[in-house]
Amino acid sequence: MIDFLQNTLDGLALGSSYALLALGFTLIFGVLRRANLAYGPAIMLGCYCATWAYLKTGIGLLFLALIAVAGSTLAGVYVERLCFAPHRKGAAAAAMVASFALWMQFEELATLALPRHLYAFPALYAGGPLSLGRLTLRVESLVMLVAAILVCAALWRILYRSRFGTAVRAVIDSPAAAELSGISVSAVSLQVFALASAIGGLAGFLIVSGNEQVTPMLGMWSTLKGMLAMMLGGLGSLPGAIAGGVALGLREAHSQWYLGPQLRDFIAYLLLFVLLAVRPPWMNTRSAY
Amino acid sequence: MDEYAIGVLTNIGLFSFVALSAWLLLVAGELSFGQQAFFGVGAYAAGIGTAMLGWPLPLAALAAMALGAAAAALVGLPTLRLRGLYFTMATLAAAEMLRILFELFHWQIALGDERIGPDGTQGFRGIRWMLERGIEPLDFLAMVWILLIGVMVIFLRVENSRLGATLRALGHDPELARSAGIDVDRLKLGVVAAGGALAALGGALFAHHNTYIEPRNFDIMLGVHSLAYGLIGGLGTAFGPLLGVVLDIGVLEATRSLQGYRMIVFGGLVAVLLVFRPRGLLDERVVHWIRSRA
Amino acid sequence: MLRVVDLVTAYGKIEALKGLSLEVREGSITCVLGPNGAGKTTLMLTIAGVLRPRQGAIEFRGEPIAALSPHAIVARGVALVPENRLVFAHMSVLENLHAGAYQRKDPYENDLEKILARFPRLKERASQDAGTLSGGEQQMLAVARALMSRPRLLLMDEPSLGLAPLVVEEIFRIIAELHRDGTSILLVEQNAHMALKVAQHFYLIEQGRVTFSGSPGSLAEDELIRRAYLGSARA
Amino acid sequence: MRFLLLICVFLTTSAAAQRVDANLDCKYTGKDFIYDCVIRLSRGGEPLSGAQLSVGADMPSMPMAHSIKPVKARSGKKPGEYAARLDLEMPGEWTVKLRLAGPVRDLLIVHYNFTESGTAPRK
Repeated sequence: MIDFLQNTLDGLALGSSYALLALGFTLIFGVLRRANLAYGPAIMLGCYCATWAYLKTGIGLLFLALIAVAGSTLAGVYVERLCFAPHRKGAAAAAMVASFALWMQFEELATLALPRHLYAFPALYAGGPLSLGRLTLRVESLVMLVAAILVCAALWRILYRSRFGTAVRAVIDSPAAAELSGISVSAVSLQVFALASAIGGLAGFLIVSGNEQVTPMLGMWSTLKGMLAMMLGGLGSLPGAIAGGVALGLREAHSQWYLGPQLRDFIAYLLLFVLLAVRPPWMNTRSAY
Repeated sequence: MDEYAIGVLTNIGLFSFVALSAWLLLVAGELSFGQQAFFGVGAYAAGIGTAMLGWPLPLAALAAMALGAAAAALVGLPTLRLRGLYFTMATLAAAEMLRILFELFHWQIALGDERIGPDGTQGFRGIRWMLERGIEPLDFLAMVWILLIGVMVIFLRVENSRLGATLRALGHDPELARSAGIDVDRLKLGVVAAGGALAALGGALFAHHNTYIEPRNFDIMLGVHSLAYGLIGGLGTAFGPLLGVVLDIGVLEATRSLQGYRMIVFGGLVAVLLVFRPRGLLDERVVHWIRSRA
Repeated sequence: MLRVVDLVTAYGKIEALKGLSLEVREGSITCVLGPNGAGKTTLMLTIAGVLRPRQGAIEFRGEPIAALSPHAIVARGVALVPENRLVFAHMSVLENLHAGAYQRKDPYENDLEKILARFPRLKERASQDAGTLSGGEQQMLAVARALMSRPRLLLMDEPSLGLAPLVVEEIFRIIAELHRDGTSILLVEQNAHMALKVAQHFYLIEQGRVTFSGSPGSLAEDELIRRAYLGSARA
Repeated sequence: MRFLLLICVFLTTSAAAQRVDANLDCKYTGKDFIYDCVIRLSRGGEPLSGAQLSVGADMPSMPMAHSIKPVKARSGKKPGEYAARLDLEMPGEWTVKLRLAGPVRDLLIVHYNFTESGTAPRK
């Protein structure tokens, strides 16, 4: 029983990092109806910028977070301009493959700057975990959970209570009608890309400072986990992204405990495959957000 | 020819099989991130055939192709009706499941003084059929390319047949194809199985070229690269994926002086190329133009 | 105010507009009549920037607008109410109206009040998703949303298409009101009878070209209606 | 003719010959991931000298690309030892391919982790 509760707690923490990644992915997918394979690598590049700055200057965590977010955002904007802006109509395959080409670029850039396979990253929190009775909770996990909730709340406010949000939802609803209403689809796409990449950068920073290490694998890992969580929650739905992320985290934590890491991943993919084949109603949501 | 050039040309040939299989699905209108798994199925099956069961390579390769087609059809059946990103993600999920199964696959038998067979993440070494028969790298290269040319001949014949036109109709608009009386489900299943067999043949050859395979050889990197080759080379002709492979490996080999910057240059070039040619260098229009001149 | 000169718009090799010219005067209602397939909707989409013309010029208040994207044309004061009532189906009526005012920098609360007063049905359903409205209400919403951008020129593509006679009358009543308030309107209509009642000037287009233009009454109405529905070639 | 011969070879089966064992010991030269490597070959416990050896390397993922250009190894100081300089693109895990010609024809695959302190066998 105590194991079960502890696993649930761990899964919730892991799931909130997935949820953050999925939020960014979902934002982009909702607006563009395209999967951005370079999403994770852009986050990785932001985290590498932060690592590089840390190694050169040893500046504090807050600055590192800013650098990670700024780096990811810039990389995301670059991806949008080169891979998605030119392929707005049709050519989904070309956009996806182009984003893959930039993934390769980012990975090489990162390994050029910092060639070792693994670098230490300053810890988010130096103290030990909190204990709640017989359960333990890492402070980093708590921060991640709070961050996921805050980002989701902020995003909800932006989307439903701001001019920009109205424009974003209009573009999702009907790009043609949005243009005729005076909304620049191109500008909104770019802004959404920047916003999503910034959220991804924050997620990446929390993940690497929680793990106290950074590797180039972060890129592929973020893309895969973000995409999985997004698909599990139904495409292009914000609450779905959160639910999908948490569900993925919980399931991973439990199956890791009972079955080990290989079966854990196997079951993740099996679940996704079955869900895709069966298509439960919540995965048919056409409406985004 | 020196050993190095032979190696590069062999790799181009091997890559072309899996790139062609991804291209086949691309023409039928679907993005698959999963062809690397069938490449892996072929590699494991053929390796087991020659190294463990003592079969000759042609028999092992045929068995590998059958198994690859069966695995692809098995993945294809429940996903026939999925479109777009849903299909892509389903193929990725299936491919990763197969890769993890390779990691969990332990089956070794004693041969002489050593144990041979798949050993989970430690891989499967000792697929030495070529070495034991004294087949030279150059002969192996010739074999790979003869098979590849055979496959190309089939592709080019299909392209000019009714089947080819039907396939392109399916890729263009499946609903329209369905209403035109095409049995879309059966056609798609056939395409998926053919793609699986083709990738498996490449995998069988790869295992014997390398003598050693491991699950990580068949991860998503290979799948996405294969897909990219078809799109870079062009969707208009089966020469497209070949051109893509030659460009990638050729450019990578030719730019050794740029060591460390190759992917930065190449990645940027691909993204820019796709801006101007979203259906690749040899797209339908170029192919049509070439045909009208010939 | 709007000058279209020698406009050619093509879908692939098929030219839908073959050198069409027309003009809309400030403060007037100008009507475009013609049979199906004459190129009326193509004309509207080209002026609004959705389609790129192959050749020819579009000038609005002396400024060329032919190469601009739709949102930039809205910003210059030309708004299109499209034929198929493109409303944001998953957003509320109110949000649709806010989206229509997206490029305005000034406070527009007053305009919003005025427009809701003009369309009482929309006011009742302000928080309802636009996708749940009836066809007529969606058409009203499309018009109201276009008005939120405070256009100098309103392009209306078949506003009465597929609507019940009572609703059609309401639409034309609103068109007349807008005209009285000083908005210039370019109207494409199949319902020639209703359109000629409100228009000061009309163009008859057939097969991508203007074949007649004048004020209502300058062509016998039965002749006009026959050509507007059937085209002269087949008559 | 040669092709027909090849087909005949394909259809035969043969017994396994005695295998060659290899191990690798590399030192980082300190710049750009160039390593000086000593390769020791043995067969049945006896050092194997006089082989023509070329050394290549692949990343485990994408074994058909990103490979470095193979280099010929020189004979080393002791019997069974060979020396080669490997120019890797990045540190980390590499699959090293040793192709033998000369008295024995073979292809050996070994896995090593290349770090800034040298090499260690995988796991």
